[in-house]
Amino acid sequence: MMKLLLKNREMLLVVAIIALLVLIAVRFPPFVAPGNLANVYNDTSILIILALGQMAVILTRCIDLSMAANLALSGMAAAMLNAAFPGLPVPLIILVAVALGAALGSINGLLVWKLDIPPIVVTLGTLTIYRGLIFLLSGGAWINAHQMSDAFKALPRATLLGFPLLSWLSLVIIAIMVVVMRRTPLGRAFFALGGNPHAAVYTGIDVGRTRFLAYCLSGTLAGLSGYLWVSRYAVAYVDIAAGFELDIIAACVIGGVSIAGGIGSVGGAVLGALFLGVIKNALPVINISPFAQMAISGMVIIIAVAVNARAEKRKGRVILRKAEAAHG
Amino acid sequence: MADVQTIARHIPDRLESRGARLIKSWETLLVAVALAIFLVNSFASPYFLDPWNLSDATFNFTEKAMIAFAMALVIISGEIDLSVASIIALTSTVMGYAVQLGFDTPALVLIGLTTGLLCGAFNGLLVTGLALPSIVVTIGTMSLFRGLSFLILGDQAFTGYPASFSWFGQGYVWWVFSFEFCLFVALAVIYGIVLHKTNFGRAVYAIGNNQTAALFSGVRVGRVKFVLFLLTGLMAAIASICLTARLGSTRPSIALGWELEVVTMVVLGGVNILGGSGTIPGVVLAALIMGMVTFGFGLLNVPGIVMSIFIGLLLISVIALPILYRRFRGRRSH
Amino acid sequence: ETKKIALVVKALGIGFFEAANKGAQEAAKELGDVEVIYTGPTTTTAEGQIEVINSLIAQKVDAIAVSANDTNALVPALKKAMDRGIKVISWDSGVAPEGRLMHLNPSSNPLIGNMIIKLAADNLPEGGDVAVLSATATSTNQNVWIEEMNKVLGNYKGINVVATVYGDDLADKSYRETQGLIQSHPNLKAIIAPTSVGIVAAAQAVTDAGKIGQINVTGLGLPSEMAGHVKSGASKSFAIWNPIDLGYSATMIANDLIGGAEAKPGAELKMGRMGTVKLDDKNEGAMADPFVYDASNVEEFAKIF
Amino acid sequence: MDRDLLQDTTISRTRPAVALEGISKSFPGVRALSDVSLSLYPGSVTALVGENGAGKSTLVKILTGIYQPDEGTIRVDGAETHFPTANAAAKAGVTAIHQETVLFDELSVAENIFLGHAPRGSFGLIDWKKMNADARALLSRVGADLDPSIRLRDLGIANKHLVAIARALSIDARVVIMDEPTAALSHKEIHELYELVDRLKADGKAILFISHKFDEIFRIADRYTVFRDGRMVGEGLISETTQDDLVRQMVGRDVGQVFPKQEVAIGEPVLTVSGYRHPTEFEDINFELRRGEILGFYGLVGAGRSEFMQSLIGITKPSAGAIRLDGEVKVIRSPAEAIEAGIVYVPEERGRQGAIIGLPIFQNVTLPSLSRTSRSGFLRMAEEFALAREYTARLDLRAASLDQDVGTLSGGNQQKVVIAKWLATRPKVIILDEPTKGIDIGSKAAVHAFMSELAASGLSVIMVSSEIPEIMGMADRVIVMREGRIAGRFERADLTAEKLVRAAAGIQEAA
Ligand SMILES: Nc1ncnc2c1ncn2[C@@H]1O[C@H](COP(=O)(O)OP(=O)(O)OP(=O)(O)O)[C@@H](O)[C@H]1O
Ligand SMILES: Nc1ncnc2c1ncn2[C@@H]1O[C@H](COP(=O)(O)OP(=O)(O)OP(=O)(O)O)[C@@H](O)[C@H]1O
Ligand SMILES: [Mg+2]
Ligand SMILES: [Mg+2]
Repeated sequence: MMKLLLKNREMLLVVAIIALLVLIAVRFPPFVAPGNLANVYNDTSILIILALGQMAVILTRCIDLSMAANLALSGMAAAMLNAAFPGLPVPLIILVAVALGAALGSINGLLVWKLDIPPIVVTLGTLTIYRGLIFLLSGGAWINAHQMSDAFKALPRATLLGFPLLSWLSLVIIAIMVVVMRRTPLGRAFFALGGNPHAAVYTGIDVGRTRFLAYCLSGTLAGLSGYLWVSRYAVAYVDIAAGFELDIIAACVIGGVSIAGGIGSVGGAVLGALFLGVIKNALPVINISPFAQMAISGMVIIIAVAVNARAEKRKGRVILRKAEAAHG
Repeated sequence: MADVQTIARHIPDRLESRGARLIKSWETLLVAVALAIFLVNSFASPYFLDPWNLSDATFNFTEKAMIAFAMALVIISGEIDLSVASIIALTSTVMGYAVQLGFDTPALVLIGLTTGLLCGAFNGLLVTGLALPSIVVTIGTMSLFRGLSFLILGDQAFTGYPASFSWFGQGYVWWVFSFEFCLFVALAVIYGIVLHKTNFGRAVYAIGNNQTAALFSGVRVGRVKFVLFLLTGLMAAIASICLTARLGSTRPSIALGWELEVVTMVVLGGVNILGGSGTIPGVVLAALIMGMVTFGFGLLNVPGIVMSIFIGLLLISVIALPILYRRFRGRRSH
Repeated sequence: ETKKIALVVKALGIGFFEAANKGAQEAAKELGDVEVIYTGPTTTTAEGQIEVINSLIAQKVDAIAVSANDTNALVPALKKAMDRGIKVISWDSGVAPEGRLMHLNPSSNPLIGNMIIKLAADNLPEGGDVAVLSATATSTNQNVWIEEMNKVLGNYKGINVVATVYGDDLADKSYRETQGLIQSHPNLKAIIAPTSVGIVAAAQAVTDAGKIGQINVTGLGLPSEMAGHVKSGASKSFAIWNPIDLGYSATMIANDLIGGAEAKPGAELKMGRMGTVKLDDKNEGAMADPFVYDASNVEEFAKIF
Repeated sequence: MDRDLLQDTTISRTRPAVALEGISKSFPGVRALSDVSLSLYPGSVTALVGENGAGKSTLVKILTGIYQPDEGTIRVDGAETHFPTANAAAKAGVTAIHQETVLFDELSVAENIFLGHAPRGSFGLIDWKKMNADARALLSRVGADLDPSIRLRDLGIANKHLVAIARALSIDARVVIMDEPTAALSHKEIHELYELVDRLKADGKAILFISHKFDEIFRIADRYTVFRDGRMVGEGLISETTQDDLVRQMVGRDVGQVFPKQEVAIGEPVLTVSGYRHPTEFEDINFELRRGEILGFYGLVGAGRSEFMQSLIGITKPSAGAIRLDGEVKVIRSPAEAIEAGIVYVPEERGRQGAIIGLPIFQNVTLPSLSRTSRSGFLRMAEEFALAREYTARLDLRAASLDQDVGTLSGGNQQKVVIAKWLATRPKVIILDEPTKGIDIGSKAAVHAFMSELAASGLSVIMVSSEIPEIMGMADRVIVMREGRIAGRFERADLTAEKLVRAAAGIQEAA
C-alpha cells in the first residue's frame, strides 16, 4: 500500500491534501464546506496557471525566475491601458497582456537559445529588468480600483454555473496543458529534452528552439495571469506578486517536477499548487499565528523535496538474476 | 607514434606568461568596467570624489560581498545557497532575543555565529546527507529560516543592542576606513587564499567541474560541500552581525531579497553559475562595481529600481558580450 | 544659494506620498529658495531608506524629512546626517527621538485611535464583532494607532475587536487576509483598516464575497481610491488627513529649522499657510484632526487626492 | 578511389540510394573526416571499418543530420540534399542505430521508438493507442517481447539496445545505418540481429554496418570501406578480401607485437578479496591478486565487473565481504581511503569518472596526490608541475603544455592523463577498467607496454576488459564474470578465446 503510494506521486499528493483538509476541519469545520473549498480553488487558480508554465520550463532543464515580474509588467500594462482608454474592449486588453507576456518570455527564450546564457542568469537579469520597467512605465504610481473600468474588473468575478470565471479559466488551461503535454510533439519534446538533451538531438528535437518555446509558454501564461491578478485584486503597482516566483517554483517542486528536468506532470503541478493554496488559505482561519505561515511553507517544501527524491531514487541496475526476480 | 622507447617529448609547464593570461581574463574586463563607472560617476556628480562619501558608499556592498565570497565557492562547486538572506534574518533575531536575555557583545557575537553555522549545517546536511538538489533545498530553508524569525518576532522588533555591539556596523578602524570595509578586505584576502592557494580550493574546483571524477580521485566530495554550506552560514552570520549593528534593530524582514543580489554579484564577478570556474578577485571587482553603480545613481537621486534595471542589463550583457565577440571572431576567421 | 530639502517617503509610487510631494513642491515654490528632492526606496524596507539617506548625506542636503519604514533602524544613519549638520525631521511615520530633531504627526495619535473605532461604532448601534487589518506588523504609526484605539475601546459598548491581521501593505495579501477574516468570523460586522492600501483591498474582498451591507469597511484611506467603494456601500465612511498639507508642513518646518529655529519642547515652528506647530515634551507636534469622508463629500475630494 | 573495381560489380549498375562526395568535417583541433566519399546501394550491406577515432561515427552523424559537413555533398537518389536536422534525414529515408544509446529513461518504450514521428490521430494529436500497437509489432520484429508502455529505465542494457534498433526500423527508411549494433548484445540477440539484417537486405534497403568484429563483417556484409585517420583508404567486395588485408588497410602497416607482455616472476599475494556481495549487483566474489601479476577480468558488457571494482574503492557499498592488503584486513569506505591504502581504480568512463575537463593537465594529475605536493594544506605549484611532468613523460603524453585544459586533448591522450593521475599516487594495486576503450591503436600499444612495465616493477594490476585479444595478450590469469558472479577462472597457459566466450555467455562446454 505504502509502496504503491510512493510510486505514484499524484496519489501521494492527493492523500496529503486530504489529510491536510481533515486536520484543518478538526479545528475549523467550515473550511471544508464545498463552497469554501471552491473559494480556495479560485484563490489558487493563478498559482496553478503559473505553475503549469513554470513546469514546462523546468522540464527542459531551465528555470524561469522572471515569471512574477513578467506577470506584474503585463498586469500593469493592462491596467494602464484600461485606465487610459476605459472604452477599450476587455478581450483586447487581455490579448495585449498575453502578447506582452509572451514577448517577455520569448526574450528569455532567445537569450537562452541564441546566446547560450545559463537560464538562471538570464531570468535573474530579466527579473530585475522587468520589475524596473514597470517603474519606468508607471512612474511608480499605483493604478487603483477606481481607475479601472467595471468590465475590466468584472471578468474574473463573473460566475458561470455558480463558479467564478477565474476558476473556469484555470480549468480550461489545465485541460489545454494536459493535451499539450501529453499529446503534442512539443509537449513530448519538453519531456524528452529534459530527460536527455544529448539524445534529443538525435531524435530531431531542436534543443534551443524547444527551450525557447517553453519560455514563450511560461511567458504567455504569466501575461494572462498578469491581467487576472490585476483585475482580481483591482490594483496594479510595481511590487505586485513580488517574490511569487518562489511560490511558483515551490508548487512545481511539491508537485514532483524534478528540478533536474524531464520528470513531472500537469496533475502534479496542479496538486502542488493546490497544496500550497490550502495551506495559505487555512492558516489564517485555524488561528495559527500568521507569523508561522512562512516557516510552515518552508518545512513543507523541504519535506516534499525529500519525499520526491526518495520516490525518484534510481532503483539501480540489477545484474543478479535472482535479485531481478525479487525486484520485478 | 606508439613507440614507447622514444625519448619523451618535453612538455612546457605553461605556454602563456602570467601577464598575457591576465590581460585576456575576465577580471581585466571588470577592471575596465569599474574604471569606466568610476570616471562617469566622478563627472556626473561633484560629491562623488569625497573620501567620506566614498567611505559611506562602501556600506552598500560590504555585507553582501562578505556573503558573496562564500557563495562564490558554493557556486563554483556546482551548488547554490538561496537561504543566505534568511540566515541573516534568523541570526539577527536570535541575537536580538539574546539581548533581551541580557547577554553582552562577545556573547552576542558567539551566539550569532553559532546560529549561522547551525543554519549552514542544516542546509549542508540536506544537500549532502540526503543528496537533494541545493536549489530547492535552499528555497525551502529560505522560507523556513525567515519564517522562524517571524515566528519569534511576530510584529515586534528587537532593539537595545549594547553600544559596543554597534561598533561592528558603525565603527571606524582608521580615518575613513570602517570596520566593515576592513573586514571585507580581510575576508577577500582570506577567501582568495583559500580558493586559489589551498588543497581545499582545488577540491572545490574539481567538484565543480566533475563531481564524479573528483570523488573517484579521492576528493571527499560530501565533506567539502558540507563545509561550503557551513561557510555560507558563517558568512551570513557575520554579515548579519554587521547589518544588525548598523541598523541597531532587528525586524524579521531584515535583508529581504539579498540572496538574489548576492548571486548577481557572484555571477557578475565571472563565476560560472554552472560551477567549475570563477575567482575571488572577480567577485571583489563585481562588488565594487555594484557598490559604485548604486552610489552613483543614488547621488543623482535615481530610484533604486532603475539602478536594478542597470544591474540586470549589466549582468546579461557582461555575460553575453564575450559570447558574441567569440562568435563574431569565429565567423571572421572562416 | 538654494536650500535642498529631501522628502524621503516609505516607498515611491504610493498615492498618499505622491500627494504629500505635491504639498512639498507647493511649499518650495512659496519659499522660492528651496529645492525639494522627492525620493525613497521602491519597496518599503529600512535598508532601502538607509541607502537613500546615505546618498542624501553625500549630496550635503540641508534637511531631510522622512516618513520611516522602521522606527529604530534608521536612527544610526540619521544620527550621522545630523552629525554632518543636516536638519532631520520625521513626519507621518516617526523615527525614535534620538534620530531626529522633531516629529510631525499628521494628527494626534489618540485622536486617530479614537477616530477609527468611532467610525466603526457609529454604524453599529447594537455593537458587534470588528477586526483590524493593519499594514506590516512593523509599521510604527499603525501600531501606535491600534494601541490608542485599544485604550478607548471601553467607551464603545458592545464592540469586540476579534482579530488583528497584517496585510503588509500588499494588495493581494490584504485581500487574502480579509477573506480569512470573513470566513473565520461569521458574525463580523466591520473591518478597520488604518492603511490606505489595506482599506481598498478589504473593501474589494468584501465586495467580492457579496458581504456589502453586512460588513462595513472603514479606517484610513484616500478619497480618490475609496470613492468607488463608498458608492457601492462597501465602505460607509472613512477618514484621512490631507496628505498635501502634511507634505507642505513638513517642508516648511524643515525650512524653519534650516533658518535657525530650534526644536525643543514647547517651541513653535512655522508651517506657512498652516500656521504653527507646538512641540510637546517628546519633540512631537500634531497637525490637525483627521477628516471624515462619506457619500456626501467623497466625490469632491477624490478629484484632489 | 578504385573506380574500376566498382564498374565490375553488378550492384554498381544500380544507382546508389545515398552517396556522399568529398565530405570533410573538422572539430576544434581534430580533422575527423577529410574528403571521404561513400555510396550505399539498395539491397546491399556495406561494412565500414577503421580504428577507433577513424571517423566512422562522425560520418554516421553527418548522414543523419546531426552534424553538418564543412565541405562536400550528400546525394539521395542522385539529387543533392542537405540534412539540417535529424528529422530531415529521417524524412529522406535515412535511419540509424547510433553507437551511443540515444534513448530516454523516463519515457515509455513505445515513445522511445516513435519520438519525433509518433502516429497522429484527430486534430494532429498523438495517438497513443496506435503508437503502443505499432511499437509492439516493431519490437516483435527485432525479437524483443516487451510491454511498450513500461518505462525504459526499467529495462536492461540489451533490451534498451533492441529498443534502439526498433526505433531505427520505425522509420520507413531506404537506408539503415548500424553503428556497432552488437556491442551490447548477447549471443542469441546477435543472431536475431543478423537475420534482421538479411531481411532488410532482401527488402532492398541499403545498409551501412559498422563493426570492430571481423567475424560478423564477413558473415553479413557484401562490400567494405576502410577509414584511416578520417580518410577513405580502401573499398571493395568482401568476397575479394581477407581479414589480414583489412587490418593492414586499417592500421596502415602490419600489426606485429601489439601486446608487449613481459614475463614477470609472480610474487606473494598482495590483495585478497573474500565473500564480496551486494544485494543486487554481485555476489560470492573471492580471489587473490599477487605481486607482479596482471589479473584479467573478462565478461560481457553489463556483467557487473565495474560495479564490483568500484566496491573495492568504496564507491558502491558491499553488503558483505572483506579484503586484506599485504595480509592486513582493510576497511575502505571511500576512494580517498582506498588511495591512502594503495589501491587505485582507473575508471572506464573516462569523460565522466576519469578526466576533470575544465582543469589543466597538471591539476588533473596531482589531484589524488595533493597531500604529497602540498604543505599543511597549501598548494605548491612547483611541486605539482614536477610531479605532473614526471608522470606525463613516463606515459609519453602529447600536449602543448601542462597548463592546458584536458578537454582539449584527444581521447587517447586524455586516457594517459587519467592513468598518470592514479599512478602518481604510487599505488600497490592498480585496477584498470577498460583501459584502452575508445583509444587508437598507437595509444593502446603505449598503454599496454606501460602496464607491462608496471607489473614488472612489482605492482599488481587488475585489468577489466571486454576485448578478448587484449585479455589474452596481457593477462597472467583471467577471471570471467557473468551476471554478477564469477563464471570461470583460467591460467594464461590454458586460455582460449572459445573458453572465455563460453564462460561469459554461460554456454556449457561441449561434451
Ligand atoms: N563532438 C566532437 N567534438 C570534438 N571532436 C570530436 C567530436 N566527435 C568526434 N570527434 C573526434 O573525431 C574523430 C573521429 O571520431 P569518431 O567518433 O567518428 O570515430 P569512430 O571511427 O566512430 O571511432 P570508434 O570506433 O571508437 O567509435 C576522433 O578523433 C574524435 O575524437
Ligand atoms: N540497464 C542498463 N541501462 C543502461 N546502461 C546499462 C544498463 N546495464 C548496464 N549498463 C551500462 O553498461 C556498462 C557496464 O555495466 P557494468 O559496469 O555493471 O558491467 P561491466 O561488466 O563492468 O561492463 P563493462 O564491460 O562495460 O565494464 C555500464 O557503463 C552501464 O552504465
Ligand atoms: Mg564510433
Ligand atoms: Mg564496466
